[in-house]
Amino acid sequence: MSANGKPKFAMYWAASCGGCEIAVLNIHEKILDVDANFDVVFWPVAMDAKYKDVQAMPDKSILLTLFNGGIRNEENEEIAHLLRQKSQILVAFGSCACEGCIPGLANLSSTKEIMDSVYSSVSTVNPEGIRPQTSYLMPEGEIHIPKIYPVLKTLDQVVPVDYYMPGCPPESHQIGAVIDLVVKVLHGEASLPPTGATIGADKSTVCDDCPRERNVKTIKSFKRIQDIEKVDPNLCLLEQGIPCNGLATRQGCGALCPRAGAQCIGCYGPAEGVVDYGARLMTAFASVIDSQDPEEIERILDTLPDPVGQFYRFNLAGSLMRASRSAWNGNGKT
Amino acid sequence: MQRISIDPITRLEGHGKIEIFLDDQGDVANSYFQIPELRGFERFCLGRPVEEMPLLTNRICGVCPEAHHMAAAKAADAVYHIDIPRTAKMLRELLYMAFYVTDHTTHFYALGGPDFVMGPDAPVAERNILGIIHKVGLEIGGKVIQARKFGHATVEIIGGRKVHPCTSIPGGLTKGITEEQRQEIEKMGRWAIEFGQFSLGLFNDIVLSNQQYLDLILGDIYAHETYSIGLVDENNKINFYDGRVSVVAPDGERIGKYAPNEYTDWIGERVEPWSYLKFTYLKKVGWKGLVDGKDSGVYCATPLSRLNAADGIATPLAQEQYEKFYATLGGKPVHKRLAIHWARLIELLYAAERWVELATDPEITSPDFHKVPTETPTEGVAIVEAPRGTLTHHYKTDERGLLKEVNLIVGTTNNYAPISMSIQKAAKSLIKKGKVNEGLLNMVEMAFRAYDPCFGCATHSLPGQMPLEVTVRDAQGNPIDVLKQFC
Amino acid sequence: MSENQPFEPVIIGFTCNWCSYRAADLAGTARIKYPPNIRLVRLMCSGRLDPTFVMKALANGADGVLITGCHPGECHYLEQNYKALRRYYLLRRTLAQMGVEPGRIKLVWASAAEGVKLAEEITKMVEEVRSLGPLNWPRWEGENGHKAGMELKAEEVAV
Amino acid sequence: MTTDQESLGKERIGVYVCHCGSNIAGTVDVEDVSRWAGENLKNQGVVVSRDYKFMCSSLGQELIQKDIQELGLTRVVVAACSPHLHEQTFRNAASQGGLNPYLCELVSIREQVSWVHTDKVAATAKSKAVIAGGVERVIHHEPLEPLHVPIHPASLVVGGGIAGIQTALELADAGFTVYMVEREPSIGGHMSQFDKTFPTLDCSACILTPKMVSVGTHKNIKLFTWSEVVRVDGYVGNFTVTIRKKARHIDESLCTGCGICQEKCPKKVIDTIYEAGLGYRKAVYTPFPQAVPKYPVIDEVNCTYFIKGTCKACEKFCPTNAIDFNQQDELITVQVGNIILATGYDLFDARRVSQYGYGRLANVFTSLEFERLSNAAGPTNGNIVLRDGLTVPDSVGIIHCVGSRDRNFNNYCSVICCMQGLKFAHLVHERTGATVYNFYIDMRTAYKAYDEFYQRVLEEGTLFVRGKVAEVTDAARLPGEEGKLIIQVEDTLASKQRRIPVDMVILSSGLQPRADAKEVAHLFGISCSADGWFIERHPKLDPVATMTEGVFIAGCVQGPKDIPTSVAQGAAAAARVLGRIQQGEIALEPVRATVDESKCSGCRICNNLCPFNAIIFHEDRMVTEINPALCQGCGTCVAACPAGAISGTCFSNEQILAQIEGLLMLNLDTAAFV
Repeated sequence: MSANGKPKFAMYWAASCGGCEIAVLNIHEKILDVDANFDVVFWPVAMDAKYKDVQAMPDKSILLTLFNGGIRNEENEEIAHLLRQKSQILVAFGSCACEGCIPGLANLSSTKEIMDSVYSSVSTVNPEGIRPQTSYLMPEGEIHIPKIYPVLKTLDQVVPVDYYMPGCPPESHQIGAVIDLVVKVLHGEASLPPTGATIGADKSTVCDDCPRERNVKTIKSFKRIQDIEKVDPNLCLLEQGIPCNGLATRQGCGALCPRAGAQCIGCYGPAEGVVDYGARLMTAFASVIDSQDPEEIERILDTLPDPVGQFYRFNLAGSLMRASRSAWNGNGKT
Repeated sequence: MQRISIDPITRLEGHGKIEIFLDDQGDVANSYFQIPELRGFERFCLGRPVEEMPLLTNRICGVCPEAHHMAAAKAADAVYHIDIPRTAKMLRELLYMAFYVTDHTTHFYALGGPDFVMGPDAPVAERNILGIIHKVGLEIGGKVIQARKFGHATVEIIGGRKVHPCTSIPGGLTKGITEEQRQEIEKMGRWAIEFGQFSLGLFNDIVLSNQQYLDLILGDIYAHETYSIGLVDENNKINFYDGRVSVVAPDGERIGKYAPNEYTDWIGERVEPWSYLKFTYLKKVGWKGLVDGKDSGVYCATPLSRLNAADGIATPLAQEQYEKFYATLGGKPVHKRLAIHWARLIELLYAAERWVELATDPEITSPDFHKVPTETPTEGVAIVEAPRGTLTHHYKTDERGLLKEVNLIVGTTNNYAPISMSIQKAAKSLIKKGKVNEGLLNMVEMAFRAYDPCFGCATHSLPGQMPLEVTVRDAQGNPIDVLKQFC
Repeated sequence: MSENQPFEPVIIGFTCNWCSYRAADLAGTARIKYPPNIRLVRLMCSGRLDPTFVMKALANGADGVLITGCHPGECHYLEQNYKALRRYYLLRRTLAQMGVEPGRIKLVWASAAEGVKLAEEITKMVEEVRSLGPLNWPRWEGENGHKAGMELKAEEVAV
Repeated sequence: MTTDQESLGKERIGVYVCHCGSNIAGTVDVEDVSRWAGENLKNQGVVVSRDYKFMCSSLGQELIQKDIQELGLTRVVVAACSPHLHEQTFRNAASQGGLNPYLCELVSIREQVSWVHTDKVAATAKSKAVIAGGVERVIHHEPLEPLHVPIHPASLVVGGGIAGIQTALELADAGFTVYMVEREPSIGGHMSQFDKTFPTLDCSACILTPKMVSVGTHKNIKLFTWSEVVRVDGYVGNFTVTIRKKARHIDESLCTGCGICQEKCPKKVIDTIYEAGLGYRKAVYTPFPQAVPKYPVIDEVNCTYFIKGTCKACEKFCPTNAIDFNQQDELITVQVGNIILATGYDLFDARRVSQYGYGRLANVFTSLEFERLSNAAGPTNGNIVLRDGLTVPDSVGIIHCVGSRDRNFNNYCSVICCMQGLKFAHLVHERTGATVYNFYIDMRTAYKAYDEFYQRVLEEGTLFVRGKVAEVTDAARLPGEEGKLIIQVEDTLASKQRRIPVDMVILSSGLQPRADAKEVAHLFGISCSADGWFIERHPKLDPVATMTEGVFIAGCVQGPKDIPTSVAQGAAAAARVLGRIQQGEIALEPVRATVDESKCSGCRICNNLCPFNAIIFHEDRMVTEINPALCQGCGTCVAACPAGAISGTCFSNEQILAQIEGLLMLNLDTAAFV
């Protein structure tokens, strides 16, 4: 408890796009509830506070920390450990912290491959093949930039996490709901969910909220959405051949993308209790393939050109395999 | 030798880092602005189907996902060599205008604006949106929230989601809008126009009528004679969604316009071993280092440079402001960096006007919002104007439309060189004989923030804010003085 | 594994309760020999095979995975082995993208009567994987993992 | 998964490693394994680990029970032989000790380790891994109760051959309702076509007809001839079977079976089924005089009225107006608790062995044709003559193993052909005195009194040539071959090629599965072997049950066999069913899938996955449900559910993932250092 008697709140971003922060701003007036009920002690994007101040705090003195962004380098990890140490409740906030999100796809490539693509691109003039160095001696002295991890990690891969709040970004109404809950808890009107629970989302999958009509599914080929003359606005997208991830993706967004005629890309991660998100999709897609003939099955699978991208778009870093061999091979364990 | 390092408090995410070296006289010898993060979208998008790019590249930046969504969708169209239906174009641009209003609002009121509205001397803690609300009154806070709400509402109607829209695909969009939605969007657009005018009024009352601020803007510290670039339509009017990139020299002469697929003839990127971010420059002029002038390839891509690079604005109210802008600042081109804030508000007004134009077009509700690509996908480049600068997406795919090569030049990258120069200039003018002027941080930060640098885009960390801390160290590296400043 | 030891692959085999598991039993009663590198998991049907199991095996240090089931048309549950077949194809493609050679993931049909065939297939696969070399997928649990303790144990018995 | 962490270490687990005499201990260092488990699996909750000579012995079982009681074990892992052998044994032991039987896991270190590996170190290490897997798995086991399903006392018998007849009578005599479905107009099957039966040579009709009659008249048997099963729903104890009763165009309530219609019918049809093409029947017919039921059938394909729209001779002359040309097929559904399939076999089509000339050379006959020839009630009144219907053969060649034991056709032995061939030899000799040659590969005369019959035929002077006949031809090369059929054969005893001219050749064709065996198997949810015979639950120990609860098989449908064996199987199947009916209910393994409705999104991915129709989708609530009684526990839907909403008992994700974790605790090479 701080001087004003209000519990301390912190929000922090590691390697993230900032969408989570925007999503929090998008709760609009509700942000005032946070202000009213919490003493915001650390929120770099919104206010003045220093790493040093946090270090100075007694352990477990922050009640609630929302941590968004993945762990891309040692500095991200250092902060994660610090905030874990200082916080009673640490929430992995948003897809990056929960499961790695899109940046987790970097786990398909080695750091060298990434550097090569970036620093030898068509518009780059770099005949000497210069690559950024973590420490470089300039005439005036040595300067440093942090080393990048070969494999991006999720928050719970570096510290224990109390709650997970999925979504890219978490939908504002869900954030609002969680804030309401926490406030209730503070006033003793509610109790916290069990540790390890996923909050700000429901138990089932996107299909549960999807208004599209659905039938027993069998398909002869997958289709690229741009190749369909007229997507039926009322029929399940997968039944139309569009590889929609809604089946396996945790319920919580309200099926925004399918409602907008676009396939669910899976930003809310796996449903309750699921070990590997991609595996669930894999078997679901395999199940709708309408053939028992090996050649034909392979032909149908050819219409799904990028399985890893399809199944692990947001989840690779949080999956059982976590990374492709080329990402960790050589630099081995991260 | 003495070293000063200005680290953002956010150093620990490695979002930006400034090193200033002093010579033996204690004057600035050199400064380095380092970007210590890299995500590698260019690499891990390889192998993905091209239609996913509007969804994947969204995640480069949560503040301006719409910019990447548009650039990616347009690049994907180009990859399929398809000219999308007029309705589809308009829907995308409409979404984009609503986004522009939202984003410029956020920047002016929450990030850049406070410097002026609250005054450079106001206590740091007050120099934020809440400060503004307290000073100008809750009514303005309400307006700002309203503007963002309306912007997001429109983005959601067309783009399916508030953050990270999902409806743009090769050949158009996955959905159109109904008449009811159109009316709602129009209503919000008309409100946005009023809001744009209101904001410019506010800028006029608080900044332009205040000699101290005016001097600040017109002062020399923030002047850089660089090239300006910006997207323009066939009449050389400003356009955010489509057109060719106009390149204007420091003296105002237009040295050319390039189409998206010509960008590699014009733009080069330079790798420095001490930063993860590349420096862009005009190939035709060449890289001469971080220096001003017609012979240096350094250029700007900001609201200001967009005004400089264009011959005017296609909407009446914004055009008025455009003329007033140059009249007040002594003709084209303007090189005073702080004028970017003003330019931004003019763009906001233009976006609002264009918003209503598009929302009232009879074809906007047509069901003709998508066309199936028929040609074999190969290669495509697209350019849009992101609020923070010209955004280029360049894709090569195999015949199945799977990406083989991806190159991205994002808004803020364009301004890496000028930002570094502004920082160095501020440092040089404020650090003399080893004496560090108290105003340093303020000045550096203002210089810095004028660009509204989005390292979310550039390095994929959180954009906008750059809370700064300066540590002055002696030769042994012991801190002898600590100055800090936060936004 | 220590340098002077030859590489001994570890393969996890998933068997169908009605055919391949019985084939394994038959191989036993007939005293047919095959390498000890395989460790079997009994499922009721190859249709029960969840790709999660395969990835769990690889992520936990297996060098290969053998999936077995009834011959097409002979599934005890009529046609579930076809479902396994489809999953297998998709799984193999996915893992290939992650850098796991197709040779490490094999599907073999073996009826309850084919103890010999099963033994042969196991022997073949062990050699194939041996020639592919260790997969050595990083033991990720070590980092965050509530399984860290257990991993430690494994090391202890190793010395 | 926090639940894992909670359960981890909480359970008290006992590990029991069996020596199985030297079966395991010979290759696995059992003591070391047991010690290792006790020391290194403490984290997992192992509180005791023992080894014992024979765990399955009563002493071994008592050991476990004692520990359960004294050490308060909550889980038991036994490392011994295959679960298929002793899972039940140790589950019982556990429940004797007061533990729910399903909290006991048996892992196989005999069939899967000691018997198949030779390297003792590796085998020992693997045993440890296998046990670690079992321990990790058993932690996630849950106490379960078997499912109890009531048994409907009525039964369905499909196929009215001797096997089916036997089953039906056994069940009916025991006082339970039987529905018998036969595809042909009459029951009786192949046996009704035979003249004599080996080895006793008693008249087939004489022993079969009474049984047919009692089936026809039994108060507990509802007979559906000229009928087929078209649909089977439900599950053991409670099947709903839909039968199509094809239109006979005879009103059975009026027909007296007088036979006038058959006399008056102008349309003669070659009888390819009963008379094997040697005789004729009418378009309205009963296949043979003793047919049960006695009612004839109007064969629409050949009936003039159905072809031309005129005639109706039968209708004119029928004294009871029983003819009904407008009669339609009827669909009848019946409830039964068990199903017995006795659909028999098809005779191998001798045409396929073209070198034997059947269909090309007039006087080459199939075994079935000969049965009709020699049958007193047959087309020739039992006279054995050539195709011309007059000439009595002087010499006859009987070729064994036609289509059997031949990799070009069927690899298996058809069992009956040898004895059939001998029977033919005897009959030919008895009725014509002709010289008889039997050509055989091996003479197979197992079973009671069979070989004696062989001796008898030998004594009768039948000539036996050991060798596979190369061809039968009418192309004479040598004097004395003209107008004869020449049998080209290698006499492997005399080891020389021989050409033997005969007047008549009889092909002792083998048996093969019914042409539609696969469809029938699918209809009843059972499986066929590669060559098409229905698969029994266990080839030795459970020959009449199938993998599908409540569905039994009897007779040749399970594989070639003679009449006594078919009858025995028919009775055996009946006995199994009676046992079930007596118990009134059956306990099923609780290996089932269930849906957590709060997680089910109603995506319907699983809806097309269940071949047993156990998955039901509720449109109203948009959720899927699984009928536990229909569910066979294959787990395909569990593996397929994208929401992870379906879980499967006994093979849950947690159990299997934990087992994998345990199996991989040790790498082979590291273990080698233990």
